[in-house]
Amino acid sequence: MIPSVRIQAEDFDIASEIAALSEGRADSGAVVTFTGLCRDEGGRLQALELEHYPGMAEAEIGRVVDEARGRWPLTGLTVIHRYGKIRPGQNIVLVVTASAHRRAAFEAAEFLMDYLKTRAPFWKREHLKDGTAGGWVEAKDEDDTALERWSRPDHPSRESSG
Amino acid sequence: MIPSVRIQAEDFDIASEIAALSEGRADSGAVVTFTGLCRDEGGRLQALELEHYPGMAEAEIGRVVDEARGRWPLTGLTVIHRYGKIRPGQNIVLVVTASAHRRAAFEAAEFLMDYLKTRAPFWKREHLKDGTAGGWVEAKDEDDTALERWSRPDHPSRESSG
Amino acid sequence: MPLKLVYFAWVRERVGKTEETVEVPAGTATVADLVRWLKTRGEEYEYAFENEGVVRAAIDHTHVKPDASLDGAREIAFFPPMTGG
Amino acid sequence: MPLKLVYFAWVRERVGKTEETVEVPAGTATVADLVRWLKTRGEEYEYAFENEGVVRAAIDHTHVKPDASLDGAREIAFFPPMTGG
Repeated sequence: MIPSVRIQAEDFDIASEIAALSEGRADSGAVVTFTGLCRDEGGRLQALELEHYPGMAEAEIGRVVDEARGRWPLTGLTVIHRYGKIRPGQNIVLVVTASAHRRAAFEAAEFLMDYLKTRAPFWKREHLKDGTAGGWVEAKDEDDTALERWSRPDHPSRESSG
Repeated sequence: MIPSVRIQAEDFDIASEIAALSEGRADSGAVVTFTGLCRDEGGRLQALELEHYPGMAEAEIGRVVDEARGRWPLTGLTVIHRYGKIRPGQNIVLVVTASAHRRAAFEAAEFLMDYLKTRAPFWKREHLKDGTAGGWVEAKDEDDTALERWSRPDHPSRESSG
Repeated sequence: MPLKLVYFAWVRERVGKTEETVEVPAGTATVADLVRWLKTRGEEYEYAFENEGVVRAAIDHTHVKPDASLDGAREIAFFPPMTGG
Repeated sequence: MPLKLVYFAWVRERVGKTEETVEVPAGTATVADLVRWLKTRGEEYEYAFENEGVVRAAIDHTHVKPDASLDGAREIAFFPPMTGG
């Protein structure tokens, strides 16, 4: 299994990403996708602008991907993170995980998202509909809390169910 | 939000199911899909045959869907379960959940799958490549264990992170 | 009281029927009573229900336990533990 | 030792530069030393690093803590807490 990590300005197509993972193999019983989208924030948001650190973004996501592969028996793994200007309703990030059993696919996808949120070098700034450039989005403490649960000794990181 | 529950012999298209959920709204920040696929079981499986209880399948999945909507603030929810003969690599079940935040979308999708596995009236029988009709697939104890965690008082059933 | 019974998966195969309508004897108050009575009707029923506690039941499309009352029931289903998803 | 420094998001805006190459004084051993020295270079740096502990750092594309050694480092990045995903 060769994981795919892409940092790109272009949109992605979930169906073809799933198809690429499943191509020529029938040992996956479970495929989980997570798509992060730009919300309109009650109508006041015109767009999000995503700045990133080229080179480090790929490297850091690659490290998180390696960690996930070590923890769960995955049969497929794809991460795509977009940068640039993204409008409400559009895609920002995609994680696809495949495994023989559902628990591994779910947990690996959640793990990847928790790590991407707090470790991948991307920064969001808001552009508002009233023409003002809104501020940089602030990091949330709850994202750090979400991350911590993966280092708890009681966390079930092995597949447990089909 | 009107959840969609379908029991059908035909295959489904994940991309159009996601698109249908997002149609005309930009308040979802997270969309999770779970696809359950027929594994080839190391090459010995020719097909799975899924029997179901018409009427009860819709009713039971509807009850699980209502429970999920009560637990998590979902902006979209779709469940499709196929019946009939399904070959290795083909789709069996699809769950799509959308929410403002990722934790709710992930948890609701896992909850729905845990409940579908043990409560939706479907039964799988194997057809083997050597021509023999294999047996009925046995239910797994670990699926019951997976279910129990949703009734633990310490389970985080509220959204906690964006 | 006439009751429609439906069977699925290996319960259906063992009973040898997809469905049937039966007239249950007076005093058959619960699902467990019904199973007890069915097992007196022949080997196929004895075989289908040989391991008490394995076969699940539903009344009118809702899962029930063996002590569930048959009052007002129209359709009782018997089936093995589910393996969908 | 010449070091390439890169800045992102509001750290970049406050410093007023995307990147620069600096010659750091002898004795600048860690990321914390580097930040201390940068803050002596002008108001824009003081502003960017005003809340110690908020700005994060990476050495050669890897997250590091303030006490990380600059030995062998080629590119040091400074940025706010990340908000991707």
